[in-house]
Amino acid sequence: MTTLYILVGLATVLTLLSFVVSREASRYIAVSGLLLAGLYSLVDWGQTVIGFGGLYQFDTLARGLTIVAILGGLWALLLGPARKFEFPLLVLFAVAGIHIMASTPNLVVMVIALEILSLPLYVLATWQRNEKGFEAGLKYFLLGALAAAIFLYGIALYFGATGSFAVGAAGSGPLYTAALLLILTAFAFKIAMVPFHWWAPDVYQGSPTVVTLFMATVVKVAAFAAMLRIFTPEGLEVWGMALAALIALTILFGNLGALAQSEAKRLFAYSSIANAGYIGLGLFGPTGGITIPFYLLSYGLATGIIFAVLAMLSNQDIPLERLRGLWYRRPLLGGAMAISVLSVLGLPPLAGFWAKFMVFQEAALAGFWGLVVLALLTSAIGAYYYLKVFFLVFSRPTLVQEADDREAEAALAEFGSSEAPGIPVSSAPLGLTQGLMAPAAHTGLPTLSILLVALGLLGLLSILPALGLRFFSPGPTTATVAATITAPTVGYSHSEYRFITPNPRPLHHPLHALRAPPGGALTAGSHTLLDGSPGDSLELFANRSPLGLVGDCSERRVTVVVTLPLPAPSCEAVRPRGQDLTPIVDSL
Amino acid sequence: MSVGIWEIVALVLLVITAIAVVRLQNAVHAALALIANFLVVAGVYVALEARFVAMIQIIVYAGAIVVLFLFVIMLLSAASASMGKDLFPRLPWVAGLGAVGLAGVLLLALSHFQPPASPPPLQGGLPQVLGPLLYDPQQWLYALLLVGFLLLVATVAAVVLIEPERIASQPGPEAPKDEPGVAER
Amino acid sequence: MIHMGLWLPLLAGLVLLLFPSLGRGFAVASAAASLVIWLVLFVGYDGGVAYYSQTPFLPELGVYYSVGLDGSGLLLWFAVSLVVLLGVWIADVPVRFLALSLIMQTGLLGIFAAQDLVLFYVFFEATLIPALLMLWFFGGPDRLRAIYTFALFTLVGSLPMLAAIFAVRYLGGAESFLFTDLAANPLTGPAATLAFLGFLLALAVKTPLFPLHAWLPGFHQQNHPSGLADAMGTLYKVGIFAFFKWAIPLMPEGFQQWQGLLLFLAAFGALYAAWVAFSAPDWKTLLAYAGVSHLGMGALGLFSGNMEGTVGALYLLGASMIYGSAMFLFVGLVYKRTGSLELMPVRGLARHTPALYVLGMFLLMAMIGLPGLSGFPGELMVLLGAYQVSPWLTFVTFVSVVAAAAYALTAFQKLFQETPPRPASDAAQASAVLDLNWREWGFAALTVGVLLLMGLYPKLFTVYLEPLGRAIAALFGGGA
Amino acid sequence: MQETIFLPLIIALPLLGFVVLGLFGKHFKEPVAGWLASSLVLGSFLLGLYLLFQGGARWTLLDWLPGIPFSFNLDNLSGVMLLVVTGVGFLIHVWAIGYMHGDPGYSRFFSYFNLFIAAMLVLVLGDSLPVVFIGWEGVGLASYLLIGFWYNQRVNADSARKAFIVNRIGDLGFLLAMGLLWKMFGTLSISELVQKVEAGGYNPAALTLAGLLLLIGAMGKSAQVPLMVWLPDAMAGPTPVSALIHAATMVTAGVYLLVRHAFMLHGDACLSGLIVVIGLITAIYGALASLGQWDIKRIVAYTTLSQLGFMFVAVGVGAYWVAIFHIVTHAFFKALMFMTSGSVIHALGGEQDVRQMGGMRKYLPSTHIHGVVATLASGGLIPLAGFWSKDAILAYSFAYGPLLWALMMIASVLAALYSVRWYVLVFWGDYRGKEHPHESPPVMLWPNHILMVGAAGAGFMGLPYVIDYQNFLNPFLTPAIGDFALEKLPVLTEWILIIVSAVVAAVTLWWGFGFYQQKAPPWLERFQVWALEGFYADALFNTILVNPARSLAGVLLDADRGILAGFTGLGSLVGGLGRLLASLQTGALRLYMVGLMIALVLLLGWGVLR
Amino acid sequence: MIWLFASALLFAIGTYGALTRRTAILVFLSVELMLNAAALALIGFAQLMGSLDAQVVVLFIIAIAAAEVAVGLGLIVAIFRRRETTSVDELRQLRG
Repeated sequence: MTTLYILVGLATVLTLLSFVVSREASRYIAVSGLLLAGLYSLVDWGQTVIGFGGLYQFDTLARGLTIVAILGGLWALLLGPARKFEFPLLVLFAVAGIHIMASTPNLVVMVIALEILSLPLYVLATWQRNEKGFEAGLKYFLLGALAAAIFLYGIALYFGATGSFAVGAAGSGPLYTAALLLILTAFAFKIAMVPFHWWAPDVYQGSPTVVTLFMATVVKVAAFAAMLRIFTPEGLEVWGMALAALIALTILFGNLGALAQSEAKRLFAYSSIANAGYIGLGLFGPTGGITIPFYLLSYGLATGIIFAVLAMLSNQDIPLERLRGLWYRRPLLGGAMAISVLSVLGLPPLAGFWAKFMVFQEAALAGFWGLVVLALLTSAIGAYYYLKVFFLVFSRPTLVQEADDREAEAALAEFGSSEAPGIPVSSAPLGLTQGLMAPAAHTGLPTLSILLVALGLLGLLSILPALGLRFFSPGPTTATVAATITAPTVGYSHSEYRFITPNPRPLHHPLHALRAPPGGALTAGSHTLLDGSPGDSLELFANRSPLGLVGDCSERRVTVVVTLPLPAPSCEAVRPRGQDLTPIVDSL
Repeated sequence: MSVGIWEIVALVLLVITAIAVVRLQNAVHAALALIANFLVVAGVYVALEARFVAMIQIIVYAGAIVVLFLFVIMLLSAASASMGKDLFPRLPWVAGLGAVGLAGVLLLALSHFQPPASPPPLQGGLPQVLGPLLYDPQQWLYALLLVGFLLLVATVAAVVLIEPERIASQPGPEAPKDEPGVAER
Repeated sequence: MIHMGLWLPLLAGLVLLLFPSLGRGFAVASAAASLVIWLVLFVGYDGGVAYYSQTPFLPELGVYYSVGLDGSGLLLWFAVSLVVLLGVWIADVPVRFLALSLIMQTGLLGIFAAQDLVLFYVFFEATLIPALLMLWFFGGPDRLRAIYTFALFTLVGSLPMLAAIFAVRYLGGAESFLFTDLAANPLTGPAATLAFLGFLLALAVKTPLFPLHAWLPGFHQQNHPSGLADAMGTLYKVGIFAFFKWAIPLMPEGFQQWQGLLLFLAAFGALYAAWVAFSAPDWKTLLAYAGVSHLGMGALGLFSGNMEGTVGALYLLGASMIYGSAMFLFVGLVYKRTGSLELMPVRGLARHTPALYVLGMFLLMAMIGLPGLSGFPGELMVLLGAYQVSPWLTFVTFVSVVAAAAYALTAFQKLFQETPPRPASDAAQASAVLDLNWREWGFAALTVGVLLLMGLYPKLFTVYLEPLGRAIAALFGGGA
Repeated sequence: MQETIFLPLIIALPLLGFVVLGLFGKHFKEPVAGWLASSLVLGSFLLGLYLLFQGGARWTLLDWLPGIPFSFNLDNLSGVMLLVVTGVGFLIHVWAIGYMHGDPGYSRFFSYFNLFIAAMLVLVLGDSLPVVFIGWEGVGLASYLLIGFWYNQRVNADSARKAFIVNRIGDLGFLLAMGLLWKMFGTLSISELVQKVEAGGYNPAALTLAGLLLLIGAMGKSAQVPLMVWLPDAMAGPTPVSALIHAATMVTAGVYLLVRHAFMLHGDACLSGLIVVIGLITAIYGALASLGQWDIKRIVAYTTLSQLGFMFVAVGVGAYWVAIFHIVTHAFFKALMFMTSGSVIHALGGEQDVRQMGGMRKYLPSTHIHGVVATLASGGLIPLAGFWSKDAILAYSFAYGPLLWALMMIASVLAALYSVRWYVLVFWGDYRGKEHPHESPPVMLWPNHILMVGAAGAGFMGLPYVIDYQNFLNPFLTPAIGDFALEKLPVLTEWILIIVSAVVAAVTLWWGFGFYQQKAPPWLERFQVWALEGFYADALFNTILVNPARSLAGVLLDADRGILAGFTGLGSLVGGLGRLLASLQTGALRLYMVGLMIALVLLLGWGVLR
Repeated sequence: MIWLFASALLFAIGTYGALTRRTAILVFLSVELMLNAAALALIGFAQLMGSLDAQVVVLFIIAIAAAEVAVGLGLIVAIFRRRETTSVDELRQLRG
């Protein structure tokens, strides 16, 4: 709750306060507010805070994604000392919107949050105050309004089909399908899935680079938080094929389209489209609630670094040629750029690879093999443009560029400050066409240090992806439970495990046995279940009749031998969405 | 379900005004058609036992929001601005087809709707019954607060948008000198 | 010990990148230490997968940091450690280049030590990065095209392998990506056929098998003339190993579906490449095609799916890594003296550099599989294995032995023998071209020693390879 | 049969010489290197002799490769070969001390020479086929190195390369034979193969194939038609090389290999017939070609070809011990012939064209005597060594078939002719050159003296049964080769054959002696033009094999670039697709909206109508 | 029920308008029509299902529409100030 209060309250107060305090001060207030909110998200990690009659539900998923969003917001703030006090304010609004969106199970709150998030972004897109900026803003706005209308209509139909505004309400029939698909469309628009992606390249290119950074890193966070709640694998037969089609188009279009680009921001816009598709793969699997946040974090870090470096070059268009020789001109920027590009490309052992690995295996678990292959093939195609950037960074700078560098250095000397004006590493003369945004973001100490911190985090995720995964996993350290089931198995088509836990741990998402084949019937053999924690007991149900307590996970890995009685008469079993007793798997 | 004459009339009016909104060449006329449409909708709301909503529809939606539209249309003298050559002359046909398809699909989906046999009464949708829902912390208070916040956001956003020259004319006193550059133009 | 052996080069490489002033000595010390560690591991080896270690890495996803060395791992660790030592010892390159080589060494060692499929994949792919950097920073003028070809072949090949990796585990029903788990649950049915295709694409690029070898000539042509990067690239041709270690044991049924095609590609590629090598315009191209030819032969042995073929393939792989890499380094020495790698003009080097001539002769003869040198035992075992499966393809493949003699000796003759048509300034030439210096003598001695050791006493390694070969044979009902 | 480490030591001695001379050759003063090498070979000879007297020896390293031991076996057959190799080898070593005098690569030469001996011993002693193959290719390498010893001349380097490549064709056969035998029997150890073949239970056709493949190997090494093209060119090497490798020892390795595998061949009429035909053709081809040569060494080289053909015929008709017998006698008289030629070349400062020689009997008296003995032995004059071995071959040919005997008789006539032609052109008539001839030093004469004795007397170890019922060689070799009962000709027939053979040889030698002192008739000159080119075998090979292969290599290189271009084209195609897709991003908002809406309709349509 | 169908028609017509209108402001006007359609659908459902929640949500929709209008019109005005036009077809600098 405190996180919400801090974010919303601070945003409101700061709106008024900005009239009296200086611009820089309001920026730092915003920064510290974000930090504070982030810290409060960490308090009671693993616990779910529920408020407002369940409309606010701050669980691990929400916590993790809020922190990702806050990181993005902090980055944008620290990079972009805009020349109007509203900039930090708008960023703060957007982050608050993401937080609200990530921590609600209610569709109406989601749509409100979506607007809270979007309206600042429309404005930020025009921040440049030039033709391109306005064009970007207007396109974003009109398409966004259209998407919002579609979302609302979807909510209306959803209500008609289920009688509820809460996610996860059971439903069926064409009306339900239509409702879910309308909602899917709205979110597909937000995360720029083909063919609802049209805004993305134009807006990314037309916005100031700092804003693009913000969009690229956090907007997806909000949308995926909501999608993870709405599109759970239980409803796979309703929306699965639709999402699969969208993902297929997305990864194809994103990667192929990027091949033709010559402007850096636009290139990474296409890359971002493709990545949206990849992240979407995580929705299919049973543990998308963990792997998608991991992807968002690692992708956010890498893309953030890329756009941060771009921002230090310019807030305007950045032809790819301007990246030439970055390694020789600014080794830190060049190196960071290179590593991040490789991470986004998904080359092991960088974090991007682990992220891709995780979401791809989600799709594989769900049996979407064609999609997995396509995703991997398009990743390989994507390698071309990522490597293009990579090697541009490591190319020798041209003579003209070297001359410009000297000029810039002279300019720096003139200002006599190292805390300086973002010396454009580029050929753009100082002071030209920077619009409302401050000149290319500072390359001073704070900026560089945040870059280093991001790099460090990326490195950490690369070396220890398990750490990131744990971070987003609900509950304390999970224990592994192995169950050996001896025959007979006929007739046990609806069976489940439950963990009887001493203290109920609400899970936003049932954590399936990762190692048991999903959707299969209960079979003899060894099964390993993840989740559960030391002290939990394992109970096995067959056709909804309990087989009794079969073992407890006092250690990290327990083997229990289950001997099934003769087949019980089969009965229809629909798994209830229990609150306290969390069903772990509905079938082995 | 019986369909009465008033319902037919209202439906025809709804569709006509809606088509007018999207087809009338004069922007002012289109906005006026939208107001008419909203008024018809408000009437329908009353018929559907949503009286408070109907009131808000008239006061806020038709009365304030669309009037804002009218205001802006006039401000920009965009009422009947000649747009020059249409770059995509065949687009209306495609859009028409798309709209028909969309309508068809939605109608098909809605036709599967199964209303409950005996719905609880709505008590006319009066403020007395909506109010407790709206202000109950266990119900919709959260959303209401958020909507308030949203309006704040919208206000700030709009202010930022329409006051672009502030910086150009008077750079903030605390603008660090290390931020060279001027606003465009 | 195994962890130290695995990570020491990376550490040393990074240190060297940060402090280039440490110089070559540091790199040599690291490489030598690696070799010593290998020796300790080798001496302490007691059969099976030794030095096994397993730590959860991503336990939720069934990924473990699990390494261990079996007979093949030992042999290939030796090859890698030795070649890296030779390379950093001899190549005249900037220090950063040496550092990249050390970094790449860890990747290569990891490929051979990984006992978890995902870990293997990570090493397999990660090794690409230093390879690309070497080519980029130290490559020739037309390297960009070569880089894209190399990188895209690798990636387009290996990314689909990830899908196959998922398939192997999830469709096979294994509990984790550990080799032991996966091998206990081999994939069967049509899924195995498709999954094997996924592996096939990736590994064919890295074997390299015809026609996915097309990236290789450009890669070698554009790499630094010192041959260090080429040597590392030669070590990176791990396709045969990966087929042996992962693809075949995990999908024996899938393998059988593709076996015919694979055998044909291997055989055809072996002959084809040897033939092409005959008209190669320069040394690097020649060696590139020679490598394709030899490894095609190795692949033929492995795809025979019997003990002899498997042992032969692995031994040939290890041996060809060593002589192939040494050959590239040797060509680097030639380049240092002549400033060119082209084959056309007659150079007649032997008169001025007899020691270099002898070294070249040894390498060349090892390369064309002269018995008594390291190339032969592998070739022989491949022959014995492949013949049981397909005499005709064996014939086709081993025609390349004749062709190898043709291309290798022709090139050798142009470089060392005959008299260059330059009557004037001959004296100047003679003084300019120096024979081996002490460092190069060291290189030559170590190389020749290993060539002879591996040629004359293959038992050193084959005794450990044999059980592995029998295990492969047992998959297909053979063995005993 | 004892397991003894001395057996590998036999090989190690010359190997040591190779290593020492190779590494530190330049530190040895001139004759030291030669003497060192020679004495090591002598050491091998003595050690081998000792072990042979002990009744043979074995040495085995198990599982050298999985299932393949590294084993040596000294039995009587390999013992005979060992003694020939090291004995004759030693003499030629010593002779080379003189011949190579003053060569800048003196140490290198002896290093290679020792390498050859070592490899040849591996070949001879190897019991496991892969081990034999090590020697097999090892001698090929040594041959390559020595042919190309003076590699500064392109022609020498080319010849060396040619020899190696052609040999490799044969080696391919050897390799495949190993593959087949392994597949059939699961072992490559010769001694085990013997038992398994006897045990039976295999497909005889497969065994024929295995024999055929081995035969191809043998043909390559022993320069049988059509793989003979390398041998004449191999004369580019120094003369001791030609004597040792290309006459006395290495080229007979093929014959030795076949004899070793007699257990596979003897029951196979088809294969044996093939061997006979090949041998016959080679014998006649070599003889005819020799008659047209002008280069003294090429003359002798072609005679070697012819004699190798004789040996093949012996193998083919099943007279395995006779083949070995001929190897031994041939080693003596052909080495003598070569070294005599070498002495002449040495005397004339490197001149090799016989048209620039003549009259050497006056200048080089000792060498002349060597030449006489060599000629007569080679020509088959009774009772020199060549006669007895050749006679044995003829006799068994007669047993095989009179037609074969007749053809072989023609070959013998030609053999006598080429021998005497060589002799006459070199030693008779007037000296036609310019150099001042000088007799060789003692270090070159003494080996020839010894060889001369051998060439004269070696035949007595294998006299026909009508003369010496239990000659020495046949029973000596039988346990090693296998006891294949050969039909003995009736005594009378045998005697008639001996007499016919002796008379024909004597007459031919006499006639030839006269004929070649006269001016050649025109038909002979026309013939000589053909023969000089080896009946255009080289040209034929170049036209149908070498040149097409070479051009194909060029074509393939281009094709390979085409493959890459294909992949690159695929890449550009994908890039083009990308541009196409990116062009959908028209920038027009309304089109975006249309796209969005159409997609929505499709999506909903699918969802609702499903 | 009929109002549900009416809302579908309104939504489709609004869509048509959004696609065909060439002035930003009129595009936006059409989007308002779509929002209105959503509200109408909710009210229809509310009546059929006897749910007051849906009526409350319609209030929120109106508020959302107001917020959007504020920003949208601000944006359009700002663009008009700069370009003297609100035609959406003329905004085609960003493409490819």
